[in-house]
Amino acid sequence: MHDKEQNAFSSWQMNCPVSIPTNADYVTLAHGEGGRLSRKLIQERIVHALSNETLLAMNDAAQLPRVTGALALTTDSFVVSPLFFPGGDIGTLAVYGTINDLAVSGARPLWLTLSLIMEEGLPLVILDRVLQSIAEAAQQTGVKIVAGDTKVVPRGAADGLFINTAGVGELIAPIPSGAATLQEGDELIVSGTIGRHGIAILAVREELGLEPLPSSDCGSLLRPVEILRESMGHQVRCLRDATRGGVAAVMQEWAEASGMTLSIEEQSLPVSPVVRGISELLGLDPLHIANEGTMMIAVKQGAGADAVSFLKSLPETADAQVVGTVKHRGIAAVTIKRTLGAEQPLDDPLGSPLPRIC
Amino acid sequence: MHDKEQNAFSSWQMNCPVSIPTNADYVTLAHGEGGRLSRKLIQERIVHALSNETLLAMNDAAQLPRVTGALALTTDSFVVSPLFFPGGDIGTLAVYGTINDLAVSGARPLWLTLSLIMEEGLPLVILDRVLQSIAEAAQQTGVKIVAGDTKVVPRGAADGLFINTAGVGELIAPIPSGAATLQEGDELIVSGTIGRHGIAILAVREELGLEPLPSSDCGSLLRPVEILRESMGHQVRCLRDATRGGVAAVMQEWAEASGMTLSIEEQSLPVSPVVRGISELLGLDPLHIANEGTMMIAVKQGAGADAVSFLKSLPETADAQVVGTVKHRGIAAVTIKRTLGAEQPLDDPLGSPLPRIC
Amino acid sequence: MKYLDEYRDPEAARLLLDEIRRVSTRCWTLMEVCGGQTHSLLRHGIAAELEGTVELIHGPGCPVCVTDQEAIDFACQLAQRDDVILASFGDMLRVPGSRGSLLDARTAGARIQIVYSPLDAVQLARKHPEKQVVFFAVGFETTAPATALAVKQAARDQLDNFSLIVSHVRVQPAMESLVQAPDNRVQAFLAAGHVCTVMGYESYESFVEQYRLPVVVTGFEPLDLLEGILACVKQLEANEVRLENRYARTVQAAGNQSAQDLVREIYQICDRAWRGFGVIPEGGLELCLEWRQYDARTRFSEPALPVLGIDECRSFDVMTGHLKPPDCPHFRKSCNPESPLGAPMVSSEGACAAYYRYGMTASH
Amino acid sequence: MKYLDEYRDPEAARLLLDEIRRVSTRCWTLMEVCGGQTHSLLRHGIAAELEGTVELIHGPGCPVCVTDQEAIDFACQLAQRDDVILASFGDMLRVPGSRGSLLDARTAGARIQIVYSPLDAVQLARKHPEKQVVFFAVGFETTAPATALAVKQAARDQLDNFSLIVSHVRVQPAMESLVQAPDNRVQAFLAAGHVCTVMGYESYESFVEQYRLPVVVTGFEPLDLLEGILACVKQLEANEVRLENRYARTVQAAGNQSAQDLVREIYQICDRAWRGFGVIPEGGLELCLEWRQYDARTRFSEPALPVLGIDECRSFDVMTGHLKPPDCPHFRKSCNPESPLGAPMVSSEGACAAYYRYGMTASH
Amino acid sequence: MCLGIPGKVVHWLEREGAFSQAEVEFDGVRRVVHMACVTEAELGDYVVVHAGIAISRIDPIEAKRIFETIAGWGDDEGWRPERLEEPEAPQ
Amino acid sequence: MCLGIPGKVVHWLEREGAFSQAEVEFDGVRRVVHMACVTEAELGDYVVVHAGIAISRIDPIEAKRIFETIAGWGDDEGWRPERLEEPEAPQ
Ligand code: SF4
Ligand code: SF4
Ligand SMILES: [Mg+2]
Ligand SMILES: [Mg+2]
Ligand SMILES: [Mg+2]
Ligand SMILES: [Mg+2]
Ligand SMILES: [Mg+2]
Ligand SMILES: [Mg+2]
Ligand SMILES: [Mg+2]
Ligand SMILES: [Mg+2]
Ligand SMILES: [Mg+2]
Ligand SMILES: [Mg+2]
Repeated sequence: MHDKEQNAFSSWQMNCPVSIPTNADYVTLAHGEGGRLSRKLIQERIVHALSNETLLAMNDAAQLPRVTGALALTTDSFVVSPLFFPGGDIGTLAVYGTINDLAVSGARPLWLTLSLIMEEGLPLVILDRVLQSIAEAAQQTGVKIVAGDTKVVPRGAADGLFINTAGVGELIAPIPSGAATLQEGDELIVSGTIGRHGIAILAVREELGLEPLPSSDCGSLLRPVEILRESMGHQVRCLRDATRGGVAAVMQEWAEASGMTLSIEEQSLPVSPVVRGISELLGLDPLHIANEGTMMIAVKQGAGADAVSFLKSLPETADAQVVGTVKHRGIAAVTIKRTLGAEQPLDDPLGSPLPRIC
Repeated sequence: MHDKEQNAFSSWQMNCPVSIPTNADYVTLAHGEGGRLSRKLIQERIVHALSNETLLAMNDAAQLPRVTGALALTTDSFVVSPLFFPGGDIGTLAVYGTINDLAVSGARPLWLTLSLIMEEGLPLVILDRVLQSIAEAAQQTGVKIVAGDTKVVPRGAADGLFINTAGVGELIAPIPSGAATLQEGDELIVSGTIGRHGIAILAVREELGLEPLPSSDCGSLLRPVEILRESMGHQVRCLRDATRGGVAAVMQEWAEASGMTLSIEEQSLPVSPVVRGISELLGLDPLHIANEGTMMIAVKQGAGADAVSFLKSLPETADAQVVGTVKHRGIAAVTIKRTLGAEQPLDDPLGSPLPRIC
Repeated sequence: MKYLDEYRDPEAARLLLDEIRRVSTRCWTLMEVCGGQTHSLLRHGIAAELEGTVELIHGPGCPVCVTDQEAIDFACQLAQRDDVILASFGDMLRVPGSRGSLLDARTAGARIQIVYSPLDAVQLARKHPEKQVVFFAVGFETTAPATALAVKQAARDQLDNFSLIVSHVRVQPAMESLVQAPDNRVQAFLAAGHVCTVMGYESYESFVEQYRLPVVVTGFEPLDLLEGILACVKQLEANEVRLENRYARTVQAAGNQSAQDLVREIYQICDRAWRGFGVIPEGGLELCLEWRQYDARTRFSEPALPVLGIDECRSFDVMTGHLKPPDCPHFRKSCNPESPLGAPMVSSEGACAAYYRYGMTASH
Repeated sequence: MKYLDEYRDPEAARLLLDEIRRVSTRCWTLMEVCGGQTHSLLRHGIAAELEGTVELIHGPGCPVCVTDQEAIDFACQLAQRDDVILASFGDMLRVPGSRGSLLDARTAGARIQIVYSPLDAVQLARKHPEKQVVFFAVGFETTAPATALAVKQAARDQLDNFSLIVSHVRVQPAMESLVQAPDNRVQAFLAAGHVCTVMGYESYESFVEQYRLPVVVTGFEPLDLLEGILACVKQLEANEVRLENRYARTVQAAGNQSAQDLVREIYQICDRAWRGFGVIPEGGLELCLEWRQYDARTRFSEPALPVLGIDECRSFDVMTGHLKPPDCPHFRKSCNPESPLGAPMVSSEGACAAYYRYGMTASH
Repeated sequence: MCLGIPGKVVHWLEREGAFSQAEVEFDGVRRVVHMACVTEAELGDYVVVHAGIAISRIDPIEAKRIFETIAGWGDDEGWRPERLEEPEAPQ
Repeated sequence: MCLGIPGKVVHWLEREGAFSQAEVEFDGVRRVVHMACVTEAELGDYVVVHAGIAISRIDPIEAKRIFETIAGWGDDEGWRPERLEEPEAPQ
């Protein structure tokens, strides 16, 4: 029976740091049915790992204190495969992803909800490990997980574990004015080397046989955003974590929102040697690859250098660079200067980047 | 190719009110990759269906106004199969489920987040139909969907469509004192006939060949809760929608929270003839079957009759009944009087109810 | 529901209870044979009401409880094959074999489909021509006609992807083995009403004669059970030994001839291992030779797995009335509904599960 | 990266561009044969820089673009079988056959695995003995050694669940068919550097002789391409017709002998339908008779599906330089990257996709 | 074992042979039931259904016997057999 | 077609016959590459890898030719061939 499991669940055993004992316990459908086993799972594993009074009450909804400021609300589902990858796991992703969305929106993250959709047969040690990551990420960023939900779906109806988090934050003035306010001359910054998350996932998932396995940038942007906003104030126009679709997708959205052209220079883009090597090998463009702890920032003309130097003072954004500028709408919404210096349209990512041999 | 799809997706085509044209469009992985197709899906289908300015901004997080009162926060994932069933669909469930959790917690629902996890190959007409249900349910209950997320997972990695909603509400005083405050003599009420949702799902999913197909109770409890709280005030101890695990699970949780025994009478339980018939046929107990628009309420001694008459004034709770009382802890945490009048322990649901022939 | 609700009438039940108490001068020991009766006696509180008046021994009449571990292991083994869909009644899913239950197998990736009827399993085979559908045919004589009909339907439709793991058991040989034990405590039997519906009760004439024990054919609703108990107690008090039918609205002396024909066409009597009991001569049914191609054991050349460990469950002692569940050394220790050692802790017809729930916070 | 970065040096590129502009007295029409070169010319902005100086015709050198619809349909058909895993390079997934692309097939439930190397597909077959792994072997002579090696490895490992849909195409016959056309506009060729790495360039001697057209073996990085273009322009300006190798760090006259041996061992030359071109004599490779058991067409007795509808894509005219993509009647109307009519609108080596992106908000 | 539930035969689908079938009603719902063993049932008759097949026709006369037995038992005016008719009501 | 990427041979795993293999480094990462067609490569040599197999050994002398050609081109002191050495740096 155990051999079979190894195959069926190879997606999370690959690179999984957790060793699964032969007599391991697994998530069963009964864990999701609302009875004693459900309560046991929630109390002894989830609430225990997240050690949290509000959760423990297990009410239909968490009762939370009044908030003085205006609110920010966001949500994301995390469906990463494999569940564990160099640099993080689905749990760290689920916390940082939502916190980053609040942070780049100008909010101080306060509370998270946590919903687990588990496939029947998920080893409980795997769940525990993910919960531990969640607890650590929450503690590190000072947010509280105050409401949750668990569902179990039959074998084959989900891919091991999906996580949804929703986040509530308090908006802190001055709120960045947003992409719609971009103006000619504004400077574009990326906060670190790009493409690390997507390449890390691709390398482990597709079993490309690469060594060393590249590491994801999965992490919190809370401190960099705070530093930047505290020091630069109104100079910061907008921020966005460059997740799915990568930096190219953020540029495309900002160009649409502002009606301007966003233009970057290929040579100024920070790319790590590993990401570079794999991208060349597979014919991929790091601009289209997902990040999970790297953001794009637009600041007013002239503020780029200062912003970058503030960012460089933190280890998580030590590789920040000014990569381009905002211009009046030209040949395309988003452009790039490649080798020869001529400005070219930059493809909008069309679907997932496929490794190619041409 | 189309035949194949019919098989692979039989779970949502069964009883699906949507006819899928031969040249239908389907969700592809590219819809989830953050590029142009993702934005198109979100803008033209989701934002369009939910017609909502905050969503349209497509920011990382929704920016929301200040709230005067204390907050309530809740979340739930919905993984129902099939997606459509008599009386509702996954969309109505996802809205009412979260709204009900806020309502029974003493909050006025304000905002929802909406996260979709779609399996590659989901027909877009199915998605549209679900979004329409969501829009209608949101409008009917006066909540706004202000943040969202879409993910697409490869064929076989999810079961068609999973939905997560998180809800933010404002707590309205007097907040029900909660299950921990239950006292001897308190009266227990169910707001309608029990077991309708679980039986409806079982009947369509297991293809039991039953006719007419029983209908789910899926619906909003917002009005009944409002009426009850407005008219009964501090008399209401606690409320809970009796979802997974049914009425028995709610009683178990309340008994644990209060240390009291919750005791009901089988003969006073409202059960519809259809639910009764199917339960007998399959050897199931309606007390253990899920509801999605039926709640349990505890009121102070003597307030039961009034509460029931207020509830009966609304069509959604026309079948409300006083079904039992709270006692000092006796032979078991939860007890039931069956035919012969002797008080017996009531099983805590252990996992999903399985149809049996013994 | 007609023919259910009226037999649950509390006032009528009260009258019968009073009558039973009135006529009994001592505490008689009866055995209800069928697990369905056990379930009903416990669910409706009859066993508790009669404490001190009638001691009810919960007999071996739950096919789930007596299904041999080897059969469950085999079902799990087949279920785990990629080419097999195992179909089963829901009852069997939580019962542990020596390598875990079907539910465990499903958690580990096996494809298992719960069906309401064996005919639904045939339908499943029709829908999945690329798979082998194996139906786990457990049950007493009551269930055998349905599984026999399923085999006939598969033959009619020329389905070569439908087969059975046949674990049908026969009630009367088990009753004989019980009463032949030197320490037998049973003083009268409530015969299983639905088994008799199919098989009739004429075969009990010789049983009553030989063992000098009253046998009363009894139904499943509270009034049925109370009427059966009353009939037993009256015989015992009068020192009579008779065969009575107290489920006459459903059961006839010769039983259901068509159903018996169906069973005889497909099955033949065989010796069978009962869990807790060991092999009971003539204790089961197997496919006749000419239907053997529908036997999953013929179709699949899986090597038989040895049954692991010892079956520590003391269900035999419970089912023979020599051990109350709370006196089992495993009860509430290594054996509980979440990880049961034996079937009686699993199914709603199992005595141990019922006592467990009772005992949780009870003082007695 | 060594041997990449230095060939992208902007300053050096600028010098070569200037030199090309300096030596050309008129606008010459060159064809880069290989799609990889097309991709690089567009990505690095070289085509745009040379507008008016050199007209670059994006040749048929993208195997993705010329793979016949029938082969794609067949691949989709096999992929949809429950017992098949189709393995493919990522490039092929979005290219429409007459019944949709492989990506469409996957959306409809087919199991398709992207691999980086054909050898990884063999590994997949090893891992899934219960499935048939079919590798979609597209590509020029450059790729054939890798797929040949995969066949040999499958044979060594005695895998009977690995096969190929062989759609390899040969470059030189296509070039001949191009220049033989009465309306040929190409004045010189940049020969495909990696095809020559494998095959060498001696075979071009007769081509240059016969058609009186310069052929320059050219690499893929900006400096490589500029050097190749400069060499062509210089010959044309000097009215010379020679075969030159401007990718000498990688390409030798005789090519790679071991790679050619490998290809010859497994494959033989055959006529092949090129999308847009029709059948090109000797335009492809097929498995030799003794390796035919690895041919998916031999292994699977799927009835050949008729190719649906007409291929409305005007890629032939685009690839022969008679139509600029924006002048195609379908361009940006019924044909766009999200629902392409033809391969050139799909792949990053396709001319139409590049023009589409340019044109989106462009004024020129 | 042997959950056997009474249902009313409301429609014959096939009355001949081993595969005869009828629609049978259980309170609010109907299901197709195999009738090979109870081909004698008439519309309106109640049959006991186990695992999808009917195993007997319920005898309405015998069904009343227990109530006739206990009629008059108990205090006051005793148990009244007319209670029997009530369950027919919810049709 | 024919993405061919230069990588450095860092470790031979099997140097004989049709299934010879070596570890090849591409900037920061290594991968096992089939070497059947370039068995002559030495450690430290660069090979062009296409679809998982090496199709040629890069000739370092020929690789410099273009830079020698353009040396001195352009304004001022012209293009300096020593730029060539730079890319070796990120090891
Ligand atoms: S308590 Fe458990 S081990 Fe003991 S007899 Fe009951 S089921 Fe068997
Ligand atoms: S625009 Fe479309 S149809 Fe026209 S040639 Fe290009 S790919 Fe073909
Ligand atoms: Mg709730
Ligand atoms: Mg987000
Ligand atoms: Mg929940
Ligand atoms: Mg899976
Ligand atoms: Mg974001
Ligand atoms: Mg909830
Ligand atoms: Mg999102
Ligand atoms: Mg599915
Ligand atoms: Mg029975
Ligand atoms: Mg080439």
